Amino acid sequence: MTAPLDDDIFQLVREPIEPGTLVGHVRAPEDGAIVTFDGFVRNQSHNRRTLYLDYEAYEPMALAKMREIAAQLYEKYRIHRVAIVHRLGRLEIGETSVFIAVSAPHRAAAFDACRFAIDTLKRTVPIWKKEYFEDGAVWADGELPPSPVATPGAKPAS
Amino acid sequence: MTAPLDDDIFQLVREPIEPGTLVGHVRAPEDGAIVTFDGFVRNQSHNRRTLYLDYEAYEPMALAKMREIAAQLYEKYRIHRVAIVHRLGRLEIGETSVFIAVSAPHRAAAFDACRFAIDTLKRTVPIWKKEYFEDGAVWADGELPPSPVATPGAKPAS
Amino acid sequence: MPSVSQTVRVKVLFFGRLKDAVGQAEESLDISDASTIEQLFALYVQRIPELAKYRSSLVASRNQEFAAWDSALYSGDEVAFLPPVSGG
Amino acid sequence: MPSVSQTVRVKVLFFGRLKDAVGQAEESLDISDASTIEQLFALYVQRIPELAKYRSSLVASRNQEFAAWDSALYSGDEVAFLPPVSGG
Repeated sequence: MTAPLDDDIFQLVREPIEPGTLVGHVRAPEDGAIVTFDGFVRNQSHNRRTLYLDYEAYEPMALAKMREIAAQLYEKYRIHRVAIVHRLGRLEIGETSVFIAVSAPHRAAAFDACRFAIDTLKRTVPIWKKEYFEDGAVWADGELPPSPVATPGAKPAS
Repeated sequence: MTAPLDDDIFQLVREPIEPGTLVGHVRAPEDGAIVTFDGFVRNQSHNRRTLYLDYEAYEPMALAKMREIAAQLYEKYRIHRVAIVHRLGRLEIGETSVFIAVSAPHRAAAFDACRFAIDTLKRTVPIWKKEYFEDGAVWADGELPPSPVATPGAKPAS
Repeated sequence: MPSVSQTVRVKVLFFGRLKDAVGQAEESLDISDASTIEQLFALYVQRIPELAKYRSSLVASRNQEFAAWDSALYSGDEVAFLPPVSGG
Repeated sequence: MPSVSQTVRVKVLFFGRLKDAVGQAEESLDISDASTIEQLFALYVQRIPELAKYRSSLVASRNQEFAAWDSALYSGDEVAFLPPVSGG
Protein backbone atom coordinates (compact mmCIF):
# COMPACT_ATOMS: atom_id res chain seq x y z
CA MET A 1 0.00 0.00 0.00
CA THR A 2 1.39 3.40 -0.85
CA ALA A 3 2.10 5.78 1.97
CA PRO A 4 -0.07 8.90 2.10
CA LEU A 5 2.25 10.41 4.71
CA ASP A 6 1.21 13.88 3.68
CA ASP A 7 -2.25 13.23 5.11
CA ASP A 8 -0.85 11.87 8.34
CA ILE A 9 -0.06 13.70 11.56
CA PHE A 10 3.34 13.63 13.27
CA GLN A 11 3.69 16.12 16.07
CA LEU A 12 5.67 17.02 19.16
CA VAL A 13 3.52 19.33 21.25
CA ARG A 14 3.78 21.21 24.53
CA GLU A 15 0.03 21.58 25.13
CA PRO A 16 -2.42 18.84 26.16
CA ILE A 17 -3.09 16.31 23.40
CA GLU A 18 -6.65 16.24 22.09
CA PRO A 19 -7.52 12.68 21.02
CA GLY A 20 -10.81 13.68 19.43
CA THR A 21 -9.13 15.91 16.87
CA LEU A 22 -6.60 13.23 15.94
CA VAL A 23 -9.19 10.48 15.65
CA GLY A 24 -11.33 12.77 13.51
CA HIS A 25 -8.37 13.35 11.21
CA VAL A 26 -7.69 9.67 10.50
CA ARG A 27 -11.39 8.81 10.14
CA ALA A 28 -12.77 8.36 6.62
CA PRO A 29 -15.95 6.88 5.11
CA GLU A 30 -14.03 4.08 3.41
CA ASP A 31 -12.69 2.86 6.76
CA GLY A 32 -14.43 0.71 9.29
CA ALA A 33 -12.03 0.61 12.22
CA ILE A 34 -9.86 2.92 14.28
CA VAL A 35 -7.58 1.66 17.01
CA THR A 36 -5.99 4.18 19.36
CA PHE A 37 -3.26 3.96 21.95
CA ASP A 38 -3.25 6.53 24.74
CA GLY A 39 -0.18 6.47 26.98
CA PHE A 40 -0.45 8.65 30.06
CA VAL A 41 1.40 9.43 33.26
CA ARG A 42 1.02 6.80 35.97
CA ASN A 43 0.99 7.90 39.60
CA GLN A 44 3.87 5.62 40.54
CA SER A 45 7.01 4.09 39.10
CA HIS A 46 8.75 1.09 40.68
CA ASN A 47 6.60 1.62 43.78
CA ARG A 48 7.67 5.25 44.23
CA ARG A 49 5.03 7.91 44.05
CA THR A 50 5.53 10.04 40.95
CA LEU A 51 4.95 13.80 41.24
CA TYR A 52 5.26 14.68 37.57
CA LEU A 53 7.36 13.96 34.48
CA ASP A 54 9.42 16.05 32.15
CA TYR A 55 9.90 14.92 28.55
CA GLU A 56 12.53 16.14 26.12
CA ALA A 57 13.27 15.12 22.54
CA TYR A 58 15.84 15.45 19.83
CA GLU A 59 13.02 17.11 17.99
CA PRO A 60 13.87 16.99 14.26
CA MET A 61 15.18 13.43 14.55
CA ALA A 62 12.16 12.36 16.63
CA LEU A 63 9.79 13.67 13.97
CA ALA A 64 11.79 11.95 11.24
CA LYS A 65 11.64 8.66 13.19
CA MET A 66 7.89 9.02 13.65
CA ARG A 67 7.51 9.40 9.88
CA GLU A 68 9.70 6.34 9.38
CA ILE A 69 7.41 4.35 11.67
CA ALA A 70 4.41 5.37 9.57
CA ALA A 71 6.24 4.40 6.37
CA GLN A 72 6.84 0.96 7.89
CA LEU A 73 3.16 0.70 8.83
CA TYR A 74 2.09 1.31 5.22
CA GLU A 75 4.54 -1.32 4.04
CA LYS A 76 3.41 -3.94 6.54
CA TYR A 77 -0.31 -3.36 7.03
CA ARG A 78 -3.35 -2.39 4.99
CA ILE A 79 -4.15 0.81 6.83
CA HIS A 80 -5.58 4.13 5.77
CA ARG A 81 -4.16 6.88 7.98
CA VAL A 82 -1.96 7.42 11.00
CA ALA A 83 -1.57 10.10 13.65
CA ILE A 84 1.35 9.99 16.10
CA VAL A 85 1.68 12.76 18.65
CA HIS A 86 4.06 12.99 21.61
CA ARG A 87 3.94 15.67 24.24
CA LEU A 88 7.07 17.35 25.65
CA GLY A 89 7.77 19.37 28.77
CA ARG A 90 6.19 18.91 32.17
CA LEU A 91 3.31 16.44 32.41
CA GLU A 92 1.12 15.88 35.44
CA ILE A 93 -0.29 12.53 36.61
CA GLY A 94 -2.95 11.24 34.23
CA GLU A 95 -1.95 13.49 31.32
CA THR A 96 -1.42 11.88 27.93
CA SER A 97 2.23 11.69 26.86
CA VAL A 98 1.69 9.85 23.59
CA PHE A 99 -1.35 9.25 21.41
CA ILE A 100 -1.48 7.09 18.31
CA ALA A 101 -4.51 6.58 16.07
CA VAL A 102 -4.64 4.25 13.08
CA SER A 103 -7.59 3.85 10.72
CA ALA A 104 -8.10 0.92 8.39
CA PRO A 105 -10.82 -0.83 6.43
CA HIS A 106 -10.57 -3.80 8.81
CA ARG A 107 -9.74 -4.13 12.47
CA ALA A 108 -6.85 -6.60 12.38
CA ALA A 109 -4.64 -4.20 10.44
CA ALA A 110 -5.58 -1.30 12.71
CA PHE A 111 -4.68 -3.28 15.84
CA ASP A 112 -1.43 -4.65 14.42
CA ALA A 113 -0.32 -1.27 13.10
CA CYS A 114 -1.16 0.68 16.26
CA ARG A 115 0.74 -1.78 18.39
CA PHE A 116 3.72 -1.86 16.06
CA ALA A 117 3.77 1.94 16.11
CA ILE A 118 3.96 2.32 19.89
CA ASP A 119 6.38 -0.60 20.32
CA THR A 120 8.69 0.89 17.69
CA LEU A 121 8.34 4.43 19.02
CA LYS A 122 9.52 3.26 22.41
CA ARG A 123 12.64 1.70 20.89
CA THR A 124 13.65 4.17 18.21
CA VAL A 125 12.28 7.67 18.70
CA PRO A 126 14.77 9.92 20.56
CA ILE A 127 12.62 11.10 23.46
CA TRP A 128 13.60 11.02 27.13
CA LYS A 129 11.61 11.15 30.32
CA LYS A 130 12.77 12.50 33.66
CA GLU A 131 10.70 11.28 36.60
CA TYR A 132 10.24 13.58 39.58
CA PHE A 133 9.66 11.95 42.97
CA GLU A 134 9.35 13.43 46.43
CA ASP A 135 13.03 12.76 47.11
CA GLY A 136 14.58 13.61 43.77
CA ALA A 137 14.47 13.08 40.03
CA VAL A 138 15.89 10.44 37.70
CA TRP A 139 16.06 9.91 33.97
CA ALA A 140 13.90 6.86 33.29
CA ASP A 141 15.57 3.66 32.22
CA GLY A 142 14.91 3.26 28.56
CA GLU A 143 15.65 1.17 25.54
CA LEU A 144 18.84 1.47 23.54
CA PRO A 145 17.97 2.01 19.88
CA PRO A 146 19.62 -0.45 17.50
CA SER A 147 23.02 0.94 16.61
CA PRO A 148 24.43 0.55 13.09
CA VAL A 149 27.59 -1.52 13.12
CA ALA A 150 29.03 -0.57 9.74
CA THR A 151 29.40 2.80 8.08
CA PRO A 152 28.50 2.25 4.44
CA GLY A 153 29.49 5.27 2.44
CA ALA A 154 30.56 7.22 5.47
CA LYS A 155 33.86 8.22 3.90
CA PRO A 156 33.99 10.34 0.77
CA ALA A 157 35.38 8.89 -2.45
CA SER A 158 38.19 11.45 -2.75
CA MET B 1 -7.19 -10.25 38.80
CA THR B 2 -10.61 -9.76 40.34
CA ALA B 3 -13.31 -8.36 38.14
CA PRO B 4 -14.59 -4.89 39.10
CA LEU B 5 -17.50 -5.28 36.69
CA ASP B 6 -19.55 -2.84 38.73
CA ASP B 7 -17.21 -0.06 37.66
CA ASP B 8 -17.36 -1.08 34.02
CA ILE B 9 -19.73 0.10 31.32
CA PHE B 10 -21.88 -2.20 29.19
CA GLN B 11 -24.46 -0.44 27.11
CA LEU B 12 -26.75 -0.74 24.13
CA VAL B 13 -27.63 2.77 23.01
CA ARG B 14 -29.75 4.42 20.33
CA GLU B 15 -27.96 7.77 20.36
CA PRO B 16 -24.45 8.54 19.00
CA ILE B 17 -21.67 7.00 21.06
CA GLU B 18 -19.35 9.49 22.78
CA PRO B 19 -15.85 8.00 23.00
CA GLY B 20 -14.53 10.77 25.23
CA THR B 21 -16.96 9.95 28.03
CA LEU B 22 -16.15 6.25 27.88
CA VAL B 23 -12.39 6.77 27.81
CA GLY B 24 -12.70 9.15 30.73
CA HIS B 25 -14.57 6.49 32.67
CA VAL B 26 -11.91 3.79 32.30
CA ARG B 27 -9.01 6.19 32.91
CA ALA B 28 -7.38 6.14 36.37
CA PRO B 29 -4.13 7.51 37.86
CA GLU B 30 -2.77 4.03 38.50
CA ASP B 31 -3.03 3.17 34.79
CA GLY B 32 -0.63 4.05 32.04
CA ALA B 33 -2.34 2.83 28.89
CA ILE B 34 -5.73 2.88 27.23
CA VAL B 35 -6.44 1.08 23.97
CA THR B 36 -9.68 1.78 22.17
CA PHE B 37 -11.46 0.14 19.26
CA ASP B 38 -13.90 2.23 17.27
CA GLY B 39 -15.94 0.33 14.70
CA PHE B 40 -17.96 2.50 12.34
CA VAL B 41 -20.09 2.26 9.26
CA ARG B 42 -18.11 1.85 6.04
CA ASN B 43 -19.46 3.42 2.87
CA GLN B 44 -19.41 0.13 0.99
CA SER B 45 -19.83 -3.57 1.51
CA HIS B 46 -18.64 -6.17 -1.00
CA ASN B 47 -18.27 -3.34 -3.53
CA ARG B 48 -21.86 -2.15 -3.16
CA ARG B 49 -22.43 1.35 -1.93
CA THR B 50 -24.03 1.28 1.51
CA LEU B 51 -26.75 3.84 2.28
CA TYR B 52 -27.14 3.10 5.98
CA LEU B 53 -27.35 0.24 8.45
CA ASP B 54 -29.91 -0.91 10.96
CA TYR B 55 -28.78 -2.83 14.05
CA GLU B 56 -30.97 -4.91 16.31
CA ALA B 57 -30.09 -6.98 19.37
CA TYR B 58 -31.50 -9.57 21.70
CA GLU B 59 -30.93 -6.91 24.28
CA PRO B 60 -30.82 -8.62 27.70
CA MET B 61 -28.75 -11.49 26.32
CA ALA B 62 -26.43 -9.11 24.45
CA LEU B 63 -25.74 -7.18 27.66
CA ALA B 64 -25.14 -10.43 29.55
CA LYS B 65 -22.69 -11.57 26.86
CA MET B 66 -20.86 -8.24 27.01
CA ARG B 67 -20.43 -8.70 30.77
CA GLU B 68 -19.18 -12.23 30.14
CA ILE B 69 -16.56 -10.87 27.76
CA ALA B 70 -15.36 -8.47 30.44
CA ALA B 71 -15.20 -11.27 33.00
CA GLN B 72 -13.01 -13.22 30.57
CA LEU B 73 -10.78 -10.18 30.11
CA TYR B 74 -10.17 -9.92 33.86
CA GLU B 75 -9.31 -13.62 33.97
CA LYS B 76 -6.90 -13.46 31.06
CA TYR B 77 -5.26 -10.03 31.24
CA ARG B 78 -4.00 -7.61 33.86
CA ILE B 79 -6.34 -4.76 33.03
CA HIS B 80 -8.05 -2.12 35.11
CA ARG B 81 -11.38 -1.20 33.52
CA VAL B 82 -13.50 -1.90 30.47
CA ALA B 83 -16.23 -0.09 28.57
CA ILE B 84 -18.17 -1.84 25.81
CA VAL B 85 -20.94 0.05 24.04
CA HIS B 86 -22.90 -0.97 20.94
CA ARG B 87 -25.33 1.24 19.14
CA LEU B 88 -28.69 -0.01 17.82
CA GLY B 89 -31.15 1.32 15.26
CA ARG B 90 -30.33 3.24 12.10
CA LEU B 91 -26.70 4.27 11.62
CA GLU B 92 -25.40 6.52 8.87
CA ILE B 93 -22.06 6.16 7.06
CA GLY B 94 -19.16 6.98 9.38
CA GLU B 95 -21.14 6.64 12.60
CA THR B 96 -19.69 4.46 15.35
CA SER B 97 -21.51 1.16 15.84
CA VAL B 98 -19.28 -0.25 18.56
CA PHE B 99 -16.74 1.31 20.89
CA ILE B 100 -14.50 -0.55 23.32
CA ALA B 101 -12.03 1.02 25.74
CA VAL B 102 -9.67 -0.90 28.01
CA SER B 103 -7.34 0.64 30.57
CA ALA B 104 -4.37 -1.15 32.09
CA PRO B 105 -1.11 -0.41 33.89
CA HIS B 106 0.81 -1.59 30.81
CA ARG B 107 0.09 -1.47 27.12
CA ALA B 108 0.41 -5.14 26.17
CA ALA B 109 -2.54 -6.14 28.36
CA ALA B 110 -4.62 -3.23 27.05
CA PHE B 111 -3.98 -4.20 23.41
CA ASP B 112 -4.58 -7.91 23.99
CA ALA B 113 -7.75 -7.33 25.97
CA CYS B 114 -9.27 -4.79 23.58
CA ARG B 115 -8.69 -7.08 20.64
CA PHE B 116 -10.03 -10.12 22.45
CA ALA B 117 -13.12 -8.11 23.38
CA ILE B 118 -14.05 -7.07 19.83
CA ASP B 119 -13.17 -10.47 18.34
CA THR B 120 -15.35 -12.21 20.92
CA LEU B 121 -18.16 -9.69 20.62
CA LYS B 122 -18.37 -10.36 16.91
CA ARG B 123 -18.73 -14.09 17.55
CA THR B 124 -20.93 -14.30 20.61
CA VAL B 125 -23.01 -11.18 21.24
CA PRO B 126 -26.51 -11.48 19.70
CA ILE B 127 -26.61 -8.38 17.54
CA TRP B 128 -27.60 -8.26 13.88
CA LYS B 129 -26.98 -5.76 11.13
CA LYS B 130 -29.20 -5.09 8.13
CA GLU B 131 -27.42 -3.35 5.29
CA TYR B 132 -29.40 -0.96 3.10
CA PHE B 133 -28.23 -0.50 -0.49
CA GLU B 134 -29.70 1.45 -3.37
CA ASP B 135 -31.39 -1.70 -4.69
CA GLY B 136 -32.52 -3.32 -1.47
CA ALA B 137 -31.52 -4.51 1.97
CA VAL B 138 -29.91 -7.67 3.33
CA TRP B 139 -29.06 -9.06 6.73
CA ALA B 140 -25.27 -9.14 6.87
CA ASP B 141 -23.51 -12.46 6.83
CA GLY B 142 -22.32 -13.11 10.32
CA GLU B 143 -20.65 -15.61 12.56
CA LEU B 144 -22.47 -18.53 14.12
CA PRO B 145 -21.91 -18.50 17.88
CA PRO B 146 -20.56 -21.75 19.30
CA SER B 147 -23.53 -23.98 20.05
CA PRO B 148 -23.55 -26.21 23.13
CA VAL B 149 -23.72 -29.87 22.15
CA ALA B 150 -24.84 -31.38 25.43
CA THR B 151 -27.57 -30.31 27.82
CA PRO B 152 -26.16 -30.81 31.31
CA GLY B 153 -28.89 -30.46 33.86
CA ALA B 154 -31.49 -29.53 31.30
CA LYS B 155 -34.00 -31.98 32.67
CA PRO B 156 -35.32 -31.71 36.21
CA ALA B 157 -34.51 -34.37 38.76
CA SER B 158 -38.13 -35.24 39.44
CA MET C 1 -57.54 -40.19 35.84
CA PRO C 2 -56.38 -40.44 32.22
CA SER C 3 -52.73 -39.78 31.52
CA VAL C 4 -52.48 -36.67 29.30
CA SER C 5 -49.52 -34.75 28.02
CA GLN C 6 -49.31 -31.56 30.05
CA THR C 7 -48.87 -28.34 28.05
CA VAL C 8 -46.82 -25.40 29.17
CA ARG C 9 -46.44 -21.89 27.84
CA VAL C 10 -43.07 -20.67 26.53
CA LYS C 11 -42.01 -17.39 24.97
CA VAL C 12 -40.37 -17.64 21.56
CA LEU C 13 -38.22 -14.90 19.99
CA PHE C 14 -37.01 -14.45 16.43
CA PHE C 15 -34.21 -12.18 15.23
CA GLY C 16 -32.67 -10.91 12.01
CA ARG C 17 -33.53 -12.76 8.82
CA LEU C 18 -35.50 -15.29 10.82
CA LYS C 19 -37.76 -12.58 12.22
CA ASP C 20 -38.42 -11.45 8.63
CA ALA C 21 -39.19 -15.03 7.56
CA VAL C 22 -41.56 -15.69 10.46
CA GLY C 23 -43.15 -12.28 10.18
CA GLN C 24 -43.02 -11.53 13.89
CA ALA C 25 -40.44 -10.90 16.59
CA GLU C 26 -42.01 -12.93 19.38
CA GLU C 27 -44.98 -14.93 20.50
CA SER C 28 -46.12 -17.06 23.41
CA LEU C 29 -46.79 -20.66 22.55
CA ASP C 30 -48.25 -23.69 24.33
CA ILE C 31 -46.18 -26.84 23.88
CA SER C 32 -45.92 -30.23 25.51
CA ASP C 33 -43.94 -30.07 28.74
CA ALA C 34 -40.30 -31.02 28.24
CA SER C 35 -40.42 -30.62 24.48
CA THR C 36 -36.98 -29.96 23.10
CA ILE C 37 -35.91 -26.80 21.29
CA GLU C 38 -35.58 -28.96 18.18
CA GLN C 39 -39.24 -30.03 18.51
CA LEU C 40 -40.31 -26.43 19.00
CA PHE C 41 -38.51 -25.40 15.83
CA ALA C 42 -40.18 -28.27 13.98
CA LEU C 43 -43.58 -26.82 14.95
CA TYR C 44 -42.57 -23.59 13.22
CA VAL C 45 -41.34 -25.46 10.14
CA GLN C 46 -44.76 -27.12 9.93
CA ARG C 47 -46.33 -23.69 9.98
CA ILE C 48 -43.77 -22.01 7.66
CA PRO C 49 -41.94 -24.64 5.56
CA GLU C 50 -39.26 -22.24 4.29
CA LEU C 51 -37.85 -22.02 7.83
CA ALA C 52 -36.30 -25.46 7.32
CA LYS C 53 -33.54 -23.96 5.21
CA TYR C 54 -32.39 -21.80 8.14
CA ARG C 55 -31.99 -24.65 10.61
CA SER C 56 -28.32 -25.37 9.92
CA SER C 57 -27.34 -21.73 10.31
CA LEU C 58 -29.10 -21.11 13.61
CA VAL C 59 -28.13 -21.42 17.21
CA ALA C 60 -30.70 -21.52 19.93
CA SER C 61 -30.86 -19.92 23.34
CA ARG C 62 -32.91 -20.84 26.39
CA ASN C 63 -33.39 -18.18 29.05
CA GLN C 64 -30.79 -15.94 27.40
CA GLU C 65 -28.03 -18.53 27.34
CA PHE C 66 -26.89 -20.51 24.31
CA ALA C 67 -28.54 -23.93 24.52
CA ALA C 68 -28.24 -27.27 22.77
CA TRP C 69 -31.09 -28.20 20.44
CA ASP C 70 -31.98 -31.17 22.61
CA SER C 71 -32.52 -28.93 25.64
CA ALA C 72 -35.95 -29.56 27.22
CA LEU C 73 -38.33 -26.65 27.68
CA TYR C 74 -40.42 -25.94 30.74
CA SER C 75 -43.11 -23.49 31.73
CA GLY C 76 -42.04 -19.89 31.44
CA ASP C 77 -38.89 -20.56 29.44
CA GLU C 78 -37.77 -17.94 26.93
CA VAL C 79 -36.42 -19.48 23.74
CA ALA C 80 -34.76 -17.60 20.91
CA PHE C 81 -33.60 -18.65 17.46
CA LEU C 82 -30.45 -16.76 16.55
CA PRO C 83 -29.05 -16.35 13.03
CA PRO C 84 -25.30 -15.77 12.65
CA VAL C 85 -24.51 -12.63 14.61
CA SER C 86 -23.14 -9.57 12.83
CA GLY C 87 -22.58 -6.97 15.49
CA GLY C 88 -19.49 -4.83 15.71
CA MET D 1 53.61 23.49 2.05
CA PRO D 2 53.59 21.52 5.29
CA SER D 3 51.02 18.78 5.61
CA VAL D 4 48.70 19.75 8.44
CA SER D 5 45.60 18.06 9.74
CA GLN D 6 42.69 20.17 8.60
CA THR D 7 40.14 21.03 11.28
CA VAL D 8 36.43 21.24 10.66
CA ARG D 9 33.57 22.47 12.79
CA VAL D 10 30.82 20.09 13.91
CA LYS D 11 27.78 20.58 16.10
CA VAL D 12 27.49 18.23 19.08
CA LEU D 13 24.26 17.57 21.00
CA PHE D 14 23.68 15.90 24.36
CA PHE D 15 20.39 14.57 25.72
CA GLY D 16 18.93 13.18 28.91
CA ARG D 17 21.35 12.05 31.60
CA LEU D 18 24.26 12.80 29.30
CA LYS D 19 23.19 16.41 28.98
CA ASP D 20 23.14 16.64 32.79
CA ALA D 21 26.61 15.06 32.99
CA VAL D 22 28.10 17.35 30.34
CA GLY D 23 26.32 20.38 31.73
CA GLN D 24 25.16 21.65 28.37
CA ALA D 25 22.80 20.61 25.60
CA GLU D 26 24.96 21.50 22.60
CA GLU D 27 28.13 23.12 21.41
CA SER D 28 30.11 23.65 18.25
CA LEU D 29 33.50 22.04 18.23
CA ASP D 30 36.53 22.07 15.92
CA ILE D 31 37.92 18.60 15.28
CA SER D 32 40.30 17.00 12.78
CA ASP D 33 38.59 16.34 9.49
CA ALA D 34 37.32 12.77 9.21
CA SER D 35 37.57 12.11 12.94
CA THR D 36 35.23 9.32 13.96
CA ILE D 37 32.32 9.68 16.36
CA GLU D 38 34.29 7.46 18.72
CA GLN D 39 37.22 9.91 18.63
CA LEU D 40 34.88 12.82 19.23
CA PHE D 41 33.44 11.11 22.29
CA ALA D 42 36.97 10.42 23.54
CA LEU D 43 37.62 14.18 23.47
CA TYR D 44 34.69 14.67 25.82
CA VAL D 45 35.88 11.88 28.09
CA GLN D 46 39.24 13.67 28.33
CA ARG D 47 37.38 16.78 29.40
CA ILE D 48 34.87 15.02 31.70
CA PRO D 49 36.22 11.61 32.77
CA GLU D 50 32.89 10.39 34.25
CA LEU D 51 31.44 10.30 30.73
CA ALA D 52 33.38 7.09 30.11
CA LYS D 53 30.87 5.13 32.13
CA TYR D 54 28.05 6.11 29.74
CA ARG D 55 29.77 4.92 26.59
CA SER D 56 28.32 1.40 26.56
CA SER D 57 24.75 2.68 27.01
CA LEU D 58 24.84 5.27 24.25
CA VAL D 59 24.03 5.25 20.61
CA ALA D 60 25.22 7.98 18.31
CA SER D 61 23.58 9.84 15.49
CA ARG D 62 25.09 11.78 12.61
CA ASN D 63 22.87 14.28 10.84
CA GLN D 64 19.80 12.97 12.63
CA GLU D 65 20.29 9.36 11.65
CA PHE D 66 21.63 6.59 13.86
CA ALA D 67 25.30 6.13 13.01
CA ALA D 68 28.06 3.65 13.78
CA TRP D 69 30.75 4.84 16.15
CA ASP D 70 33.38 4.53 13.42
CA SER D 71 31.48 6.96 11.17
CA ALA D 72 33.75 9.77 9.99
CA LEU D 73 32.71 13.37 10.60
CA TYR D 74 32.95 16.24 8.15
CA SER D 75 32.42 19.94 8.22
CA GLY D 76 28.94 20.95 9.29
CA ASP D 77 27.93 17.54 10.59
CA GLU D 78 25.52 17.38 13.51
CA VAL D 79 26.39 14.65 15.99
CA ALA D 80 24.30 13.58 18.95
CA PHE D 81 24.95 11.18 21.82
CA LEU D 82 21.73 9.44 22.74
CA PRO D 83 21.06 7.62 26.03
CA PRO D 84 18.46 4.83 26.05
CA VAL D 85 15.21 6.38 24.87
CA SER D 86 12.20 6.44 27.18
CA GLY D 87 9.42 8.10 25.24
CA GLY D 88 5.88 6.80 25.16
